[in-house]
Amino acid sequence: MTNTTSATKTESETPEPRDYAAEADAWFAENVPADPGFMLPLTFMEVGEDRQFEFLRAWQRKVYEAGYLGAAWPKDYGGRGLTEAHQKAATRAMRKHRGPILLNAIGLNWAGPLILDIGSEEQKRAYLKPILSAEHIWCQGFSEPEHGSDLGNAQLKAARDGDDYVLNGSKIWTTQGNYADYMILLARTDLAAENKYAGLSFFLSPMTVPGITTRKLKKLTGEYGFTQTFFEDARIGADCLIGGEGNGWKIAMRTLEYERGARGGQAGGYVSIPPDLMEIVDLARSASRDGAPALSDPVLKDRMVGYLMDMHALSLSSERKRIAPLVEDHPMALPLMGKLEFSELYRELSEFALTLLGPKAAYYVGEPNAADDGWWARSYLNAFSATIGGGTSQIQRNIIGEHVLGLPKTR
Amino acid sequence: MTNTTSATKTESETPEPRDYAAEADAWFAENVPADPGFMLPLTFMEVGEDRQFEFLRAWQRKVYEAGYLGAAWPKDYGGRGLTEAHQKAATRAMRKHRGPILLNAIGLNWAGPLILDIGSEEQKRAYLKPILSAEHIWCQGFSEPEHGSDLGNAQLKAARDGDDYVLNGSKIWTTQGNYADYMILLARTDLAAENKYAGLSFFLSPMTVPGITTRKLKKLTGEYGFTQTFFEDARIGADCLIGGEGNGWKIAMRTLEYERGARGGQAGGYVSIPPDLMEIVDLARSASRDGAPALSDPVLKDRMVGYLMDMHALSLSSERKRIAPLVEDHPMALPLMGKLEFSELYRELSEFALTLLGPKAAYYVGEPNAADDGWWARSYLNAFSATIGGGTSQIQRNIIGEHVLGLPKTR
Amino acid sequence: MTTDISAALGQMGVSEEQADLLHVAAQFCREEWPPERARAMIEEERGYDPDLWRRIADLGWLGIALPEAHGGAGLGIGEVVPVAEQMGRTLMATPFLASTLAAQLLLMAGSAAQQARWLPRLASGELVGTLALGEPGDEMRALGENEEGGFLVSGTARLIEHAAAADLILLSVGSGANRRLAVLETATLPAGVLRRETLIDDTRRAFELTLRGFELPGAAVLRKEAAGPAVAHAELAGALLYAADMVGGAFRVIDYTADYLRTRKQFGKLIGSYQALKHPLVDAFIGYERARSHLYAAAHSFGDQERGEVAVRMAKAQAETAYAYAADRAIQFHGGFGFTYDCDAGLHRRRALYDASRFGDARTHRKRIADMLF
Amino acid sequence: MTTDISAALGQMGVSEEQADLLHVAAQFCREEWPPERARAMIEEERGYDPDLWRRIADLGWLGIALPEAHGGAGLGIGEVVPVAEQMGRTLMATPFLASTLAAQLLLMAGSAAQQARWLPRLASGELVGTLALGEPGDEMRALGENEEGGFLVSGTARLIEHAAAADLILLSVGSGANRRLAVLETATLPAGVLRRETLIDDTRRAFELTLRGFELPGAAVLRKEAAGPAVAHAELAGALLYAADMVGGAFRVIDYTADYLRTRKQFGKLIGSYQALKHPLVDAFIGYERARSHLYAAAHSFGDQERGEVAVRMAKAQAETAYAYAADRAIQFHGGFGFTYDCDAGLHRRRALYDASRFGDARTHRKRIADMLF
Repeated sequence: MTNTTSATKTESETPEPRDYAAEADAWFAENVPADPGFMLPLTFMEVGEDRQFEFLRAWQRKVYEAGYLGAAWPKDYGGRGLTEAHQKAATRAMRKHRGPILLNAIGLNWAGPLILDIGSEEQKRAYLKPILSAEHIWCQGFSEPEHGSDLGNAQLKAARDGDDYVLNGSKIWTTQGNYADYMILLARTDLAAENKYAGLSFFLSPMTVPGITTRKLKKLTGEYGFTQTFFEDARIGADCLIGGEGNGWKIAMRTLEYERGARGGQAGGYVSIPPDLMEIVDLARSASRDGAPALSDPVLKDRMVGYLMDMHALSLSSERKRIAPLVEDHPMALPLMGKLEFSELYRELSEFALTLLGPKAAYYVGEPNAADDGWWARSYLNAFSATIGGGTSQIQRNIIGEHVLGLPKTR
Repeated sequence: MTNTTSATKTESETPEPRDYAAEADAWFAENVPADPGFMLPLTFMEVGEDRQFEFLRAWQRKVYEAGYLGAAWPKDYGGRGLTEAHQKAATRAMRKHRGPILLNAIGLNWAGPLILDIGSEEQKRAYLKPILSAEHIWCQGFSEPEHGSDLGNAQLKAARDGDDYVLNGSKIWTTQGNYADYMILLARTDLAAENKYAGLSFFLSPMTVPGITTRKLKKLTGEYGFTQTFFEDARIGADCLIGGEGNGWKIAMRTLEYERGARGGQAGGYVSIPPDLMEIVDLARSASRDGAPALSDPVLKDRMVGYLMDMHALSLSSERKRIAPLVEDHPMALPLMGKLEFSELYRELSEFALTLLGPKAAYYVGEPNAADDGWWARSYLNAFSATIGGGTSQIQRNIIGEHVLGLPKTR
Repeated sequence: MTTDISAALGQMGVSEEQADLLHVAAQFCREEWPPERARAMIEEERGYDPDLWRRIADLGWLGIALPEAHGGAGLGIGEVVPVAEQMGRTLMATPFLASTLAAQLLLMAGSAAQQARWLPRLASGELVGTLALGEPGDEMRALGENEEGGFLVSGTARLIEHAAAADLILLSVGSGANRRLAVLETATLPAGVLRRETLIDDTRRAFELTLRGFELPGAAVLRKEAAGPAVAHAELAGALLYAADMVGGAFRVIDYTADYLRTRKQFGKLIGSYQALKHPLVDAFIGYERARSHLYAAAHSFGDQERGEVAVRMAKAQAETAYAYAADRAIQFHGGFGFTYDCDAGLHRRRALYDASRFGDARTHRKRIADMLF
Repeated sequence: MTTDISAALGQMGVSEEQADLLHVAAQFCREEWPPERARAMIEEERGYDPDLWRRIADLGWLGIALPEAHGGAGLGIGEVVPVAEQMGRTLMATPFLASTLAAQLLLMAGSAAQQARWLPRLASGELVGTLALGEPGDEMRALGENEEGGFLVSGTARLIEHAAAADLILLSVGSGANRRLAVLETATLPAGVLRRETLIDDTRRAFELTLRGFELPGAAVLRKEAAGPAVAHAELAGALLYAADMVGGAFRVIDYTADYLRTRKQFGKLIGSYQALKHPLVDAFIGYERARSHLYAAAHSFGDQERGEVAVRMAKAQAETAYAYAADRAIQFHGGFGFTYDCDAGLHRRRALYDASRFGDARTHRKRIADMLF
């Protein structure tokens, strides 16, 4: 596929979703790349090596140019001007043919929807298309070393100085921080604000100005994927501000809603690949424990039934949440529960997979004797990124308890 | 056995513990009563019917008169003046021959040790022997309806009036309140004290004065065993005070230590019979599920292994806690954990037993078709008395977290 | 998930009729069966209210899953689920489940004449039905079969819900290929053959039936070849409807506990602000939502040859797990009050145990799922 | 508990020697192996410190469970437990467990001459031993046995700890009645037969050994009839010592996490005051204390024919459960820092996985216990 094809497509009239779906199916069947010979990240937070980064960047560009990313975004900004239904069909095809993840997660699911929603015309023209094509990689600057989940306490300073803001401070858990061109940044513009939230503003900050440096963080898994990002008198233009001074908290909360899919505007595709229970079933069939397949042990089989039930419940719930009569008691329950359930189940399931391995659980990624190249141990350790990041599971339970069950706030 | 025998025994010289143990063994082998034809309580909190009360009262008197209760208490106050080792041997024999529980739990384990420890000579002479002989039944008045676990907030008022205190208020969860002759009572003597604890005093209060009434509480199990106790201008003598005005909190904490066995002074015997895993194994052998014994199911068998390990760990820990080199890191850990672990395990184990029953889990106490006369369901429901009473499991975890692991207080 | 397993899993969906029934039943049960009525009914020997029964009948709920030709609505058991769920929420006590399942046996195994005779009167609520399917190894026995297919029955059947109030008992006799189903008219029974059993769930009624050479006429016996499939169908339907009852109960006991946690203070704080109570209640709620998803998937997939069985078994297993945990924690979190008979948490825990025991408990269903899928 | 089962359960007790070793080892490990040393060792290819090894040898710990005649202390494997536990607390990296277990194989199956030749030098730490017992269905094979009992060995053995540093590998060849044990002197091995394996636990070293027709002289082969019992003994001893390592690790990771919870603030409060962290840490601690009780009961009962096996299996199973849970929660409760390689919680979680995999994991041991007792 080439730019020409893409151009042709965007010129054509709006295709029927059904035709578009068939096209997408055919395209992904043909174009999903072969195993590159190195391990591909399962989530956008696991891009730890340059070759992974380059491979995934090329893949995203290819998907975009073929017309299967940003399908519902306006044509003027690089989208195809189609509907959400079209994009969903393309994403389904991508999933069906097991395409790799899309790289530019923060751009596609956080920054892009925000700019579409409240950005200026200049911002839309400057940023949206390069987000889709992976020309500009975006990262996110919310967490700080001393205030992990406590975003309202962000202390990085953005001091107005003429036409610039001068940034000082540090952010942590910057996914792809070492590759990113831009950052959505939560910073403190008013030290004297009446409450901590009112002092925050939101920026679309370049990462390439002097004074911004990154340090790669070695993860639990022994791999990379995040940086700590340092700001020392880094100057960015005042036009990087979005939403007006003092509205940073509100905007940050809004981006969380895009990310959760609770508002529209996401570009499409997926940025992580969930664990597949069938792969664990296969593992249980092949793993030898005490000279017999793990799956011949009724106790392990029963645990598998439990995980199957839980996984399937999640997938049923994600359909049920759109069926109004079945969610009337607590309409927000299923959307608010998703992150907690999914991330915890992912962790448990990966941990369970390790218990199938017997002696081979001693091995790790890179070891030829390891089952599935150490995949399961890595998957288990990586699972903590989701039970900790984006509000820990403990905080998720507070949110559900307070916002769904109406329990008093934990102080 | 008669009073004569008892008299003879107490006159005799101090027997060797080994001889005493052999004697006790022989006595219990002979004297443990036959099944009375009605269900006997497994704990002192389950005495719900008069016939149970009378039966257990007679049993305690008999054990006392034979010389196997209060063996380590001084002769002057009705004990035998022997050592803790003697009493332990007697208790072991009682357990070995599966004697029923001793009834007068609050007297034997709370009030008695307290009076021995800090009571006046008059109090010792008046109260100790009748506690052992079950002539005086004691109950405990700590909890109040509005402050379940929050003893420091006790509001029952004891107002000094000449030589009397006048009591007004209410206590709840009074075990055997409808049978008791005396109560250890935590009451507020000073409404203006600088902190809530300093306003509390401790009384050895008669239950038989005008103005004290009880109402039986129907338990979760459908049975009885506790009362709510009401005080309306009930007058008790000022000599009922123990430990001095304003020292009630300190003394209450002290009684908890006797009760937990963390200080000596308990009269001996046991006031509850723990669940026996072997009975569950027997149940699993006999219970039919889908036409086969429950124990033939490897999943249920594995769960049984888990419970066996946990039960056995508890029994090992209760020995380990006395072996200094093995508890040096956290000497208070095992003593503080016992209540939580035991009560939770009891609940889980009883609940597990119910899952063995299949269709018969539909039945309850009194139903001829029920397995073991509905014992397991009753046992499970009764288990909550221990996970809730005496500080809920949630509070126990606070205590362990704060006092053993040194974590900051939950506010 | 690859196709081999996913083709056996329930799918989500809801019919218009289900949605309507859900709304109507929610309001009806809430209004007709406030907590104090559930409590009051415990003390009544009969264990249900005939006036309420008549009103349920008038709503057409007894015929939901019966053909229109017999006075029913022509829908499926999946459409009974919302009603059963809402009844579960209020701990409503009626022979609704028993009578619905008895009618299903007649529908599956009755001759045309038997169906015509009984189904309209079961659909209208004029008659109350119940069923006695027996346990493996402990079946009713048949003796002296005559030419019309009648026989003498001996043995004991247990846990027959509302048998004393029922007009018909759909009785299973024998086992395996020799199993037969018969319509036992309770009016024809000798005195003293029914004994009320003591149940863990005080809000329900069940009876033991002992027969010694009781004569069943041939006209009472259903089509022999249909007995096995009919029982399998009724057992699956029973598992589904008791799952619905449990899902309803789980909702209610969580709600009841959340209420308490919002208002009760201890150590000067609302106890719901303590994470030690809040987080487990959230976990209970998550278990409930999972159970409800399984329930409605099973209701939607019940008639699907490929998916129905696994879907129902998952629903029953998850409902038991969720309800048991929610009610167990509810007792604990009510503290001292939770340990009294006055606290509804106990009623729910006891109902959860009862419902779990009917039509296969979680372990049974999980075992079957493992055998079917892995 | 009735006698049938309780006679098979471990009993609590501690010898004077155990108590002494516990004190000495606690101090030694704490002083010699602070966290930064554990970290630094990860980067070193060899994976242990020969100077420290010498000091351990000087303390006599390599001979604890060897007879005095061979320079040992004449105690049992139960006396090695306190040392292994304290090493586990500090994540100390040495061939101590491997060498101890190798010596046990020699002790159980070596001829008098073989014992006399090797045991004193293993006891003194002059030689480092390790062992390769193989997995069912994947054993080393023997070919061309000669009159002296020597043979050619082919095949691959895996997870041989510290093989590159070891002087002796106690190698299992064949299976069942044909199993033999041999003392393989690493100095005699051709180049390139060892490959370092990548382990989940970075603090450990293990190797794969591939032999193609390597000639083992008869003098290297241990008493054939003793091979089976010796392996069974070493596997039980291995389970016990890895359980000790895990119990030590569990203690440390809980302590490390409690420290963090006492000092880290979030939302303006010390995070340890939140019950959502406090209570699970207490549960982890309870799991640890249970594991420690099982551990010392197993150490006490190891030599007891009736009780040893069940006691050890319980200790290993409970240690795995406790350590895994404690380390998993430790990662979670350290929040973002927990997800970095710099946080020790991760080292512990990875060690827990490694230790679990050695000498039977919890599921394996629980299955055996079920088979033995029920």
